[in-house]
Amino acid sequence: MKKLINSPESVVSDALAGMQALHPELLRVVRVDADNQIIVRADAPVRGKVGLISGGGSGHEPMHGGFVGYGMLDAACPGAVFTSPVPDQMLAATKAVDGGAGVLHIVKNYTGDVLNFEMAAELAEAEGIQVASIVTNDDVAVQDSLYTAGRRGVGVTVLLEKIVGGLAEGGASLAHVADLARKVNDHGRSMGMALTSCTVPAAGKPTFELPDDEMEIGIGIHGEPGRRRVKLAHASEVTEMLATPIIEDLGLKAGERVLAFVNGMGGTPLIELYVVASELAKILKSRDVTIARSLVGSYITSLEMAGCSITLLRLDDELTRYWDAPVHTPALRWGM
Amino acid sequence: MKKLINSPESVVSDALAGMQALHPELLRVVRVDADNQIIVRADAPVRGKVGLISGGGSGHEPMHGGFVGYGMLDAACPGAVFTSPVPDQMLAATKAVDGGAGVLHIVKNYTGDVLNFEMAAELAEAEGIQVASIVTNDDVAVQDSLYTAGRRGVGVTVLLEKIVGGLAEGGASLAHVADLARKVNDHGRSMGMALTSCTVPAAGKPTFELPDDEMEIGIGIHGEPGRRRVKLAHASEVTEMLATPIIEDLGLKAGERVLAFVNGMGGTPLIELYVVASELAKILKSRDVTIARSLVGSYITSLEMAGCSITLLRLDDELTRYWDAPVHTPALRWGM
Amino acid sequence: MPITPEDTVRWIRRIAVVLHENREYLTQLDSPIGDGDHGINMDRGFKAVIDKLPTVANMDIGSILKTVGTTLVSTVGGASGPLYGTAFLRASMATSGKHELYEADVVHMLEAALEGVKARGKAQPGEKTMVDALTPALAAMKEAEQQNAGLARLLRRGSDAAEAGMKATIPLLATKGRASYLGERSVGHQDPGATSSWLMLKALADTCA
Amino acid sequence: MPITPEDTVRWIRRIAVVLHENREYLTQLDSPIGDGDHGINMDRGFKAVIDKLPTVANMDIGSILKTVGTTLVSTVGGASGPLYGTAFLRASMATSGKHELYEADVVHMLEAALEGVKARGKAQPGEKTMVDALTPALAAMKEAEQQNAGLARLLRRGSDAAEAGMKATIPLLATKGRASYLGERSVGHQDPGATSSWLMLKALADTCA
Ligand SMILES: Nc1ncnc2c1ncn2[C@@H]1O[C@H](COP(=O)(O)OP(=O)(O)O)[C@@H](O)[C@H]1O
Ligand SMILES: Nc1ncnc2c1ncn2[C@@H]1O[C@H](COP(=O)(O)OP(=O)(O)O)[C@@H](O)[C@H]1O
Ligand SMILES: [Mg+2]
Ligand SMILES: [Mg+2]
Ligand SMILES: [Mg+2]
Ligand SMILES: [Mg+2]
Repeated sequence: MKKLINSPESVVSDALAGMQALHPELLRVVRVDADNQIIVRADAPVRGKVGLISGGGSGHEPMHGGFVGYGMLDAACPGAVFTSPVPDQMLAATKAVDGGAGVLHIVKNYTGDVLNFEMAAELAEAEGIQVASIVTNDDVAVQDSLYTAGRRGVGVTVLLEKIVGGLAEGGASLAHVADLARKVNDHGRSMGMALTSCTVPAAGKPTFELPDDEMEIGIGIHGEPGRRRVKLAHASEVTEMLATPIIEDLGLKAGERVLAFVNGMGGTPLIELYVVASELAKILKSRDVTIARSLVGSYITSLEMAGCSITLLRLDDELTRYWDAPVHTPALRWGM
Repeated sequence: MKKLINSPESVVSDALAGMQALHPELLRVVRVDADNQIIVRADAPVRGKVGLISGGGSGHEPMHGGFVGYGMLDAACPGAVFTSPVPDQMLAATKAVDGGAGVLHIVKNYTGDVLNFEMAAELAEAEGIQVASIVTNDDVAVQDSLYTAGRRGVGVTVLLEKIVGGLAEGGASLAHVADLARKVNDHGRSMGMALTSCTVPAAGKPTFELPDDEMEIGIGIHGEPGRRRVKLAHASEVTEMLATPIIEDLGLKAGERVLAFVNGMGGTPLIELYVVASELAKILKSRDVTIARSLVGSYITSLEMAGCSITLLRLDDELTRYWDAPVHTPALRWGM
Repeated sequence: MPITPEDTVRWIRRIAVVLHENREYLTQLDSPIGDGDHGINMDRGFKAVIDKLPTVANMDIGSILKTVGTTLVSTVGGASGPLYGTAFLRASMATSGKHELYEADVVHMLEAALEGVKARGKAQPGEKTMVDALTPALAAMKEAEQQNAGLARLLRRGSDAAEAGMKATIPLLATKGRASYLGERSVGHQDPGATSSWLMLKALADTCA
Repeated sequence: MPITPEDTVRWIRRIAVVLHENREYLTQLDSPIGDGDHGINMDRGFKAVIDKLPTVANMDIGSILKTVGTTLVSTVGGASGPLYGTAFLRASMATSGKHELYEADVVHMLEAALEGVKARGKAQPGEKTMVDALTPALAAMKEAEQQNAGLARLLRRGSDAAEAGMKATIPLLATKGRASYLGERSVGHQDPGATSSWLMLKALADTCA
């Protein structure tokens, strides 16, 4: 296992110490108990503002800790690598960011995340804090049916945290913030693929083996195998495999505008993401869909996995306005 | 070779097409001849402003193309992967950005880059354009002696493009801009290491083989082997190996302020960079050096190489002011 | 002889040992159809439980199990944290104030735990989860209780039924948890949560043998 | 028989073939002490040269070599682009207007090319670069000229000396170019640029054999 770490046990807390040391103006890392910490916006709680918290396993950096700051999240709860955080963290985060207007829990649809956030919400409400939850489920690789735990929450989560963060900054109510969160989730779809597996530090070896001439299509973000394994293909074909199900599921029509998010899984360099972006632009152009906004980079990752995901978000004026709103976090910054 | 590309021949032009498609408001990609393109700021040439151009082999993304835009570069010349661009590109870029105030060539100290930029400067001057050059050489892994081609230009190049871009935006003269460029280069030092090699698409296999229990210390950014090969070590030790030579060479003293730049080589995820950042913060703290500004992420890369580099830039008010100045490029953005 | 608080503590300690020994195995089971952390999660949780045990060692069984439950909730994370946490919390409610557990108490305790898992996870038998180990275990214990088989035999039959249930998850198509994302590819693999459930029931049978 | 424009074109075509055949080999040499692209660079450059050749095929030798030089500058990049580009441009100046090259002309041409490389690259013999193949080649050709060895033999001796010079780069410590970054680790490897220089001179000797 080749990693820049001190030990599998300390990787999360060491990385949090690094965030604290390099971004003291944006966030503070707060100890919840012996094993757990949370990342809280430097000026939290902001009076009268709905608090936004999210969380999930570590190993997806910059999500979520890298999105804590003005115009995005108020706190993030990092679990062990690929393991949902525990309710204690979510409760502590909820309390830390409640400025009296209630708290939105942004939860990616994985059984672990959902169950832990559920327990935390019960505990927070018992303490008199108003909590609303949005469960993101944008991954078209998984069928939302009785026979699955539902679609996974992936790339849309990042866009949602930004857009809803923009609204919350203006002092909107919890109900309004939760409504916009549902709208963003409804307007976006994603799909991902992997060229290589990744290695959970505590496990010490790759989660799955992938022959040199094969790739996984329809992966999540936890080093899980995907829906199917196929032979390596050109970027143009890979992009087609990801984009077509998204476009069809969203029912994108000629003349519509989207935010195109080409995301790296952690080990894929930017040059390859731009190759995928170029293929995606061709596909959208052929359908007369306009890329009105874009995001290219590794924002929701699976450790050092090589691969990418594509997220398309149908834009209207409201979503565009809050996407463009100022943001200042370690990983996303503009307008200030 | 597992890469999201269409072919080794088309990887650079495909990626440029992706940049053009996703950032039309920031830049335009211009064809120089059958094989070569350049990336030019959307509103170039800006009248009365010194034009900043840089360039080098591709495979280091986002550098340099990702730094084209307001407050940073006016144009970038991407060569084939890890191969210096040709003088035709640099000449075309120089002409495209000359707003009458002259053009600064930002050159990393590699024989190929230096020689090609030299030829381009001769050609541009023959056409009556005022050209100044800065050759960055911040890599402390290489001794600057009669027995080497001199120190390589690495991480400081990114910081220099940002800081000097900030000054140029305000309408400073070519001489003033070149002076600040030299100052930034003098104030910064870097060193890098690799956990894995990388694969040049046209070569199809890793540039070097590295056993599972070894790493390279003192690498450049072209998949070259480093100064020495050592056994894997903890992040704390790796950080020490990189930071100490930098600190000593810079002669950093207690009470000084630095910009700390923890850079990923392309295949290393952010969580590991923050682990390194945390170790770096400890080392600097123990020497009473303050991290006044920071940059963490993969900004000057070697394709999908796993590894990192550290750059420290001694800050004063002037450098801090231009670092903080607004910038809007695909890869760095703030203040607007 | 009934199960005492001392037995309970020995049981929990044994679980911790067994899960630590099976850390790699459970993680390996979680790799093809999950995210390769189940063994790590459970080991982390029961390590924390062991640290907490001294504070409750002299209390009633319900109090001991409550500490196990809250500690698992607070330290395991993932899907298994809230599920096993809820299971032990419900078991603690069923054994609240008790210093002795007889056959009927054990059945009642497991029934409460299983109901907790099903409610929290919205899970039914046949979905390739821990429920598929716990459900037959409960049925076997109920039967043993009706047959007055005695506590040791009751626990052994429960453990054996859990093992059979665990093995029976192999051909199942997962419809809950991470494994459900794999669709048909989930078939042919043993569920890690069912496996840890069996290991815990086996630890109880071994403790009271 | 002197070298004619037709010979020159055949020489350049032969270089293109040989460098294409040795693309992997040169790239491999460039991996341990460089960045693994020398074969790719040279192949790209001479492919472009071949495309341009028809436009100058009927001209004097200087014009042909000038086109080779400018094309290399415009297409190779890296260190070798400006260096070989300069070499051919200087060679073209030395052969400007000529339709026949005799022994002395060839020596003069190579001398100009080598001076160009040394000036552009600020390089001296012994630094583990292409200069270490070109320098002994020039010396050998000069000697052959003084001995009136004849053109074919002059070219062969030049090529052989380049090969020896190339091999002699193996034990050298690099002090120019990328390889110099490696310090002591550059020892024990053959310089890729010296190798391509030998291949080009060998192509000339083979063409005029
Ligand atoms: N909805 C559910 N109901 C009951 N058990 C479940 C449910 N979802 C998952 N499980 C159990 O949890 C186990 C996985 O636990 P673990 O790997 O620790 O968590 P995660 O899936 O979050 O990584 C599965 O093997 C399965 O037995
Ligand atoms: N300063 C120099 N003078 C002469 N030749 C040089 C110099 N620097 C490098 N070379 C030659 O260039 C060769 C490398 O060429 P190439 O790999 O194409 O370029 P790059 O090093 O830019 O990748 C070396 O093997 C060496 O022979
Ligand atoms: Mg997990
Ligand atoms: Mg090169
Ligand atoms: Mg798991
Ligand atoms: Mg090279």
